[in-house]
Amino acid sequence: MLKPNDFVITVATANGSGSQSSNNILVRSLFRMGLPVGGKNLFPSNIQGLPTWFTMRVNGDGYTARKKFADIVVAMNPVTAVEDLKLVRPGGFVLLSSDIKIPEGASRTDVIVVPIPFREIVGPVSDSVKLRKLLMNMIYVGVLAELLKIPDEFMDETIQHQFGSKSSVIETNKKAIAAGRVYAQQNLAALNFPFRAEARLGQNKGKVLIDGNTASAMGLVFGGCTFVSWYPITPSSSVVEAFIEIADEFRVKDGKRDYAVVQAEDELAAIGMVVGAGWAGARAVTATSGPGVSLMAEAAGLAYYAEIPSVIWDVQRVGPSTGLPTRTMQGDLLAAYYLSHGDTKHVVLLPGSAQECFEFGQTALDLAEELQTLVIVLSDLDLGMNLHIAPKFAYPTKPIKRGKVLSKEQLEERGGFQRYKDVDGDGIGYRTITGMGHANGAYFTRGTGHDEAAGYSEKPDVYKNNVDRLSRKFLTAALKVPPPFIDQKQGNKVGLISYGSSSDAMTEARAMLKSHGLDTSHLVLRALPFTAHVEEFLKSHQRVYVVEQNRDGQLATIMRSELPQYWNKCFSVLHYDGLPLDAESVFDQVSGREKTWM
Amino acid sequence: MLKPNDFVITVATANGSGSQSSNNILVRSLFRMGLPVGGKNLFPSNIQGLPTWFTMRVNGDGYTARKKFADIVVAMNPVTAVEDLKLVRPGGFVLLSSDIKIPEGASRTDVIVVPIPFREIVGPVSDSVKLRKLLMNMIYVGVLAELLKIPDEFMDETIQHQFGSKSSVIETNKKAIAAGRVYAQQNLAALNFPFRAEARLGQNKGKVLIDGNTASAMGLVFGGCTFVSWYPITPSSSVVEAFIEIADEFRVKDGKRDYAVVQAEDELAAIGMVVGAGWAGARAVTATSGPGVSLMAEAAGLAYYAEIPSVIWDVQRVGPSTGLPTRTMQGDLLAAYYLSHGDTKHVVLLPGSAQECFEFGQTALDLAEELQTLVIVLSDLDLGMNLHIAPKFAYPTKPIKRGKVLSKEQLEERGGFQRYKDVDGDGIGYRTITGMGHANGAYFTRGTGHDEAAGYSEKPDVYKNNVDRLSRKFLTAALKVPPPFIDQKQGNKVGLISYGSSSDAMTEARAMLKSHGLDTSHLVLRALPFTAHVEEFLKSHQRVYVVEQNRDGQLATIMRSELPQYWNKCFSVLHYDGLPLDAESVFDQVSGREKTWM
Amino acid sequence: MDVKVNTPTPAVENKNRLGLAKADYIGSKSTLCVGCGHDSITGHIITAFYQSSVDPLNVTKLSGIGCSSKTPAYFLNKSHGFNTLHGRMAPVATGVHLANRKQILIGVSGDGDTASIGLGSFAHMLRRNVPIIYICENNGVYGLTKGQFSATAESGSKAKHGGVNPFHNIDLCSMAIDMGCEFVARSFSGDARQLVPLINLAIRHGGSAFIDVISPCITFANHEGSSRSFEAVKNHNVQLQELGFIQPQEEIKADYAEGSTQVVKLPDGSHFTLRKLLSSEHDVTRRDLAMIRLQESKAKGEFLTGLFYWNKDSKPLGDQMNLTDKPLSQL
Amino acid sequence: MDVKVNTPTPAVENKNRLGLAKADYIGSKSTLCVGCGHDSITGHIITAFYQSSVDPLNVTKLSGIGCSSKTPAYFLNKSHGFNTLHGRMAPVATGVHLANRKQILIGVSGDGDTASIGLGSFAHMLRRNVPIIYICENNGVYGLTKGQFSATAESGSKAKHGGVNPFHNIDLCSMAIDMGCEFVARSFSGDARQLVPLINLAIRHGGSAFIDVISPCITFANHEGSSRSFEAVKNHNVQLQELGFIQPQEEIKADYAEGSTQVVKLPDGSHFTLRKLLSSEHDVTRRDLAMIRLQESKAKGEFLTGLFYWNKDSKPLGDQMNLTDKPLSQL
Ligand SMILES: Cc1ncc(C[n+]2csc(CCOP(=O)(O)OP(=O)(O)O)c2C)c(N)n1
Ligand SMILES: Cc1ncc(C[n+]2csc(CCOP(=O)(O)OP(=O)(O)O)c2C)c(N)n1
Ligand code: SF4
Ligand code: SF4
Ligand SMILES: [Mg+2]
Ligand SMILES: [Mg+2]
Repeated sequence: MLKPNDFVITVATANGSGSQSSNNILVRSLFRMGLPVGGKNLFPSNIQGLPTWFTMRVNGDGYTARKKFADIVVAMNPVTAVEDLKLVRPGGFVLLSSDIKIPEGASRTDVIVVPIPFREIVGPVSDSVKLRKLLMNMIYVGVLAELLKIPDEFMDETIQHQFGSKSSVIETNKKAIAAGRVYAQQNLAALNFPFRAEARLGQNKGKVLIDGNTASAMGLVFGGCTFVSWYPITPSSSVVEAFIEIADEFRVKDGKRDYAVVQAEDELAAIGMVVGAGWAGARAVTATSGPGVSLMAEAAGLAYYAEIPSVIWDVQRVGPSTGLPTRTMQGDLLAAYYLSHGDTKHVVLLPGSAQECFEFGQTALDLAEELQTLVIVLSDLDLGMNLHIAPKFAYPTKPIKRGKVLSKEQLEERGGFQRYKDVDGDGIGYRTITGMGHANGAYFTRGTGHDEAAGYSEKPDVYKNNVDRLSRKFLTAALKVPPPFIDQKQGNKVGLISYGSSSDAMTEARAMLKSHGLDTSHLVLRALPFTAHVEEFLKSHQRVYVVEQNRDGQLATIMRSELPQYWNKCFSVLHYDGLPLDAESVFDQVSGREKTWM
Repeated sequence: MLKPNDFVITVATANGSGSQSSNNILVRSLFRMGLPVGGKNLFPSNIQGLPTWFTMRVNGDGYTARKKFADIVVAMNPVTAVEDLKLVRPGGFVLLSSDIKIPEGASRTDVIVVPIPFREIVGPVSDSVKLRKLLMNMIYVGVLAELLKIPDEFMDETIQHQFGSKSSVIETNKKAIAAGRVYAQQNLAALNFPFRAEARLGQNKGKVLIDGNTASAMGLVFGGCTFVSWYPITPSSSVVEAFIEIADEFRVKDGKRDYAVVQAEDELAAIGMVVGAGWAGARAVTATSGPGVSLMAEAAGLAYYAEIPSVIWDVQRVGPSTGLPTRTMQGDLLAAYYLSHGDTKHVVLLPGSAQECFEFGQTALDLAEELQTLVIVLSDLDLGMNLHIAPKFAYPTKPIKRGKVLSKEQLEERGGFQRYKDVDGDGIGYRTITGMGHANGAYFTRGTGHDEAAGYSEKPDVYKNNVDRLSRKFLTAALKVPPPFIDQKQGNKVGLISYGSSSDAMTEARAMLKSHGLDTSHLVLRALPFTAHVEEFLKSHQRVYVVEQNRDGQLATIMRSELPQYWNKCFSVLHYDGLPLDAESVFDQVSGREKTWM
Repeated sequence: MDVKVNTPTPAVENKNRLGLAKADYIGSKSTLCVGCGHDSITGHIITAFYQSSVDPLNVTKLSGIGCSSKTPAYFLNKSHGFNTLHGRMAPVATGVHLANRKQILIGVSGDGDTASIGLGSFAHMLRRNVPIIYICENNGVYGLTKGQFSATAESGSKAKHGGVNPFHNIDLCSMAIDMGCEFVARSFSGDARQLVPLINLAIRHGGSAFIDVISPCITFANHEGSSRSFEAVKNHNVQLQELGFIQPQEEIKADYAEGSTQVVKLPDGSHFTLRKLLSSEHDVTRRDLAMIRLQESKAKGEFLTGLFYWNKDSKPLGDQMNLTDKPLSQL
Repeated sequence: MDVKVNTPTPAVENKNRLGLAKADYIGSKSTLCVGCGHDSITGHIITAFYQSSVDPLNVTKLSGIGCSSKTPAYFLNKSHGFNTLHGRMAPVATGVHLANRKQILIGVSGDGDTASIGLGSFAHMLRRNVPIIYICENNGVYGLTKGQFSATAESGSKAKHGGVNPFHNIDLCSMAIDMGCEFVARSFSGDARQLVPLINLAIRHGGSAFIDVISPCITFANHEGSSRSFEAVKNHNVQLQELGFIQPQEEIKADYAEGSTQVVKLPDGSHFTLRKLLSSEHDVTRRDLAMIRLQESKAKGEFLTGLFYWNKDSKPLGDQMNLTDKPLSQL
């Protein structure tokens, strides 16, 4: 028997076959037991029929990143069964649907293959053929519950929560799970199944198991977002779908909404609407993914140059082009930072956890308004669509920051204003909003050359002064963006830098490195432009590994260009096959290179 | 009397007032005299009425870049006259339309202001009010011809060439010029005008005075371009307009065209058409400027990832956003190099002269087909729309390179093919073209994940292998792109790097530096990715100035990220006010900084 | 929608009911070519807003990119304005409206801006019924880029420097009707008598009010052979109705007894009048008839002008969405 | 245009005139949901190309992005294919055509792909008359992104998980007619008898041949309240004509003597037949009538299907441009 609460289960099924709710019940039951658990869905760009995998990882030490191999594979999909067999680590278990015949020679002797007659077990559970097909997935839940010793109470609570008032559905599902349990009791006792879930009551109190997109939506709803436009695209759609659901619950008074959501006709329109709404004073965001970011390039330049508060929430997927729409990558960093022609540079936020997805809802809108510019948030599919544990979100207490907006009274007091004048020396002018009601409040906004009073100008010095001010504003941005998280120890020679969804794997990789004798510092970057901390960190380490989920080392590229003096300390650790980052990949690359110094 | 052939004339008029053809006659007459001359049009983003300036520079040593100040200003525009006065250097001349009253105190004592009654002089030339308005501009041509001592023969030839068979037009214009001459003879002799044009017969033989856009169009026409799509945008429209004109002359047989030009509905469509045509085997290009490049970002990623030969000809203007549509800038380098989301990087060509605009027509198409990818050519408004001297273009003798395209027979011989297999180790696969007629020739192209046989795939290793091959292909590109021009002397400590339209000013700036004791080497970059020469150059100098016409030092940014080890040798010299680069700006910045070492 | 057409105040000479002079509705000096049709339209906009006593502080001006799109700088300089991107006025307007649906939006675009790069977004804005007075200053060419054909140029029209347009032209009015727009009209830049009443009416329309205004480009499309020269337009302009607008409290002077004139009373007490000019029966409240009228006139090679379709009770996007009364921008 | 419909060869059983079997026209296995309308259309495309004996080597397949746009991988796997970008099939097709105008282009798109992100380019492709068999597999939703409304969804239609579409729906057929398209038809994925003849005819059309095919999404739009469920479509499908296609050298079996059937002979010796089904008179050669038919049926809430408008002598873009006979790609 291994130590409890340390196992990875991968369930291989076909897309649209109904395994989603089974997997959900399983992973949420584990969560209810107080266990650190994560759930990752590896699905195809398809609606029905193609292979899909769901992986749950329970880890007593709290590591929930992807692992390269599973301890237990549930193989329900005949099409991929041979490949799925390879997913299990030596010594692991395969619960193989006995409908599946593994061809001679394709089986493995180093794992325990347990054929299970799911179809037969489900037989008595329901009369409906259609239902039985779905319930087959509950059978493996029952079998696993029994093998892992998950008490019924947690399963029941979860089912109750999942299906709510639909009591007949609850009963049928319970019945199927029970049938799985009974089968396991009667037939699998001899397995001496080594994995076990052991409840840690109360450990997940005050926490939620949530996907980053839902967290983002909550962050936007409670962060004062009043306008959302979008064009559906995986993996960002659920940000807006969740926004609608949550806002409909919390932000409708007397049947009236205090927010607007528009499904645009494309991404060019989606960003156009955000620019319009942001200009006219709404707190506006659009959610998209890589192809949408590319289509938003022209308007991004307008938002930069005409200084319009606006937010793009990019849930990254694998590019280039349409790429792998249902796989994860951190591939849009360069595109986002330099988005658009001409001299442009944008503020980029890099949430690294579900908690930060929530927080950055308000942060992004605040920064967009304070800096009067476009802010691009880079989440990704792994962070956005997979399940992560996060503290329950508190209603934000930070006051909403709307930046330098002049009211009628303030304008009166000042006796006028010049939209693009750098009154405060921070590169940020004062703006007014349509309908503010002062006869001198109007100004004319344009993406062409303009002077301090917002008048049209092609004059060389007027142009130059204006874009120099924008450079100053970018320096201001570096003082306002969220600083990195730094975990640093005096004497550590090696530092790691990562961002976004890499955090889970990083924590684990650092523990692995430490257990191999390499104590590392860690900087989790949370925004561009760089705050001063980044240089400090580079200064204080001899070697710094920049971990990214892309091919071209995009952050390292930006670091070299902005902090070139540290170039020879920096090494890229890259992972870019569309799967979430795993600790081993980081460990292997870092320790591999460290050997050359050891 | 100063030395002959060294003067700058700036003519200030209103847009659409007809000065264009006058200026043209003047500058082309000077060219016919065998003089090194350049002509630059500084015009507003407007069709009629706003101020516009045309500057001609004659320089015996061949320097034709912009100068900060003029020797002679012709002030025809009352609206800007006070400002125009400031354009002349101390000791210079202002030919001021006597219709214009300079307010008390706005005049200058350090220049010679010569009021000229253009309206009265033109009176006898024509009866038509409308015509007289236009011919006013010919009067100043006559006055200048007389003052500069431009013989009539050159003027007459130029007029003849300009107006061709329209003999009455020729006569009227000659009459106006003569009237100007007579006025000058009778009234301006006392001026002791110090500037003089002295013919250098035959020195411009075999040369043309041409704008880069026309040169580009010729390069494309003779470089085997078969498909052009475009959406009108300043300053790129004339590339296509010239293409149509030239191709209609040279590439129509029996009333049939061997090329197609489509005015698209927008830039998204323009690049879409190029991608379609390039995929189906045409040699295809689209011309645009910054806003268009931004709109093409998504398709650029497709061309990169699905490996489709295609060319974007970007004539850069001032950004960000709509910016200053009629001013020049090198602001799209970063946008072009990293265009699109995901891991993308594009081949970028940087023509530095009209001659190169011509050559790169074929080069760009060849590289696009050889490398099976998008090639972005970055010209700019100064290079593209202003007049430069270039050797007469010879019909290209380099064979057209179509890259690895399999014919029916070749396919038969090979017994099949795999579109994305790296058979030759250079990262470039073999392709077939629609209609090639072999039953095994078809394949399916997509911007989503694909394996070597072009089949759909989401497999992690398939994706990784594929994009790794694209990285290899980019290394191949570095071997194939035009290498830089290098003018280097052993022992020079200081190197200058520039690209594109900066060349003219660079040559002059180097001479200025040399005359101040600083002998510099010069690397003219002609493409991205960097060839090995760039590193060599950096290695062999102690300090390298990277001269660019943008705010953010975009080439320096890329250099730091790709050749970071030389970061502390590199210094940016920047010019970004929308005017063409002048030598003095380079000289000032370089010598200013060199002092810290001297 | 809560359209801010202000309640009347006693009339003062050369002042409107708000007490504002016409000069309070002007903008900066035009930089367009002398004689450009667009400048005339600017004048008509100023007149209509003055006549309707709209408070400029309640107006937001929008445009795309082009000569036409420059014009919002030339009227209502007390109103906020946004000269957006080429072809993107429609989505920007959508956001602007939803951020503050108390503002009256007036947008000026060109035929290149609307019918080429902006076609898709234009259509979708109409589907959503974003309340905006959308004026397309339609000259059949791209003025600002020097005279290339636009997609509304008649097939067979000649370009200034040779070249004949081979392509089917887009009729923005029939497209607008097809896309569900509930206020569709066409006029001519030179026709104040028709266009000013139309703008007055559009100011009071609940949803998208689309006015396609033929506006000759004097520089690039006023030559012989151009289907959009002043000459050509005058020769082919056929008016569907004679239109009139009577402001609240203004006296109804004409004698409409004969019955050929329809007088429509509007909620704010103003009146809109239509007198039939064409023999064919038309009913502006019927979308199908509007479409048929346009098909007929197209076949005849006419520029049919007038009000084609109008739904008095158009429901703007913000209402459809049940937004709070307070503008989102002020929350 | 030099449409490559091959000359007949003696008929062999289960082979067409090229001697190819139907299996020579298939593609890889579909990955769409079982029962998806799109898969039926794939079948009809295969049938028509087989029947018309088109050499797959002369065909180029195109699509945008969506479930529908995946289908070109499922037919004619001997033809080159290009699954382009979302909404950009039209411009890509324009380039593909001009590079080699000897190829027959077939493009499959969805209603999201065509009527939202691709609307502008779709319209402009039609204006240019790019020769392509353009099939829009129209299910009223974005299938691949899980069921959001598309712009063709009827206003009032219910989404699978609640939500009612408030917006005016785009009728791609009336838009196509308005944009100058010279082959405009609508059909239903389940109706082989109507759709196969239409595709056969489209193969022989000179310019853009647009077929809007109602194709229910079994997963996201087949519930009650959805205006595009199989049920709803069957209930509202009204056929304008009964259509038929007779291949060259095929015997004309039916007795068309009665006169209610129109038989149109095509240049390659094939025949297209139309038998009037509706009481209203219709003439497929008249664009205005086509528009009127659509307006009428829209008002009645019907899905009118059939061939609405057809110009036999449509001139494709490449011909309009006077291109050399040799494909540009081979120069
Ligand atoms: C994305 C983009 N593409 C191209 C242009 C260049 N451009 C400026 S105005 C214009 C067309 C204007 O035509 P129209 O809308 O008809 O206005 P007009 O000048 O005729 O009034 C174009 C193509 C641009 N500004 N932005
Ligand atoms: C630029 C871009 N935006 C969004 C998407 C996401 N996307 C993929 S398919 C699709 C809509 C498909 O709808 P439709 O064309 O109707 O095809 P269906 O799946 O219904 O057949 C969308 C929005 C994308 N691939 N590219
Ligand atoms: S170019 Fe044409 S559209 Fe533009 S301002 Fe001049 S006349 Fe008007
Ligand atoms: S989701 Fe709908 S459109 Fe897509 S494959 Fe399934 S049934 Fe067809
Ligand atoms: Mg126009
Ligand atoms: Mg669809």
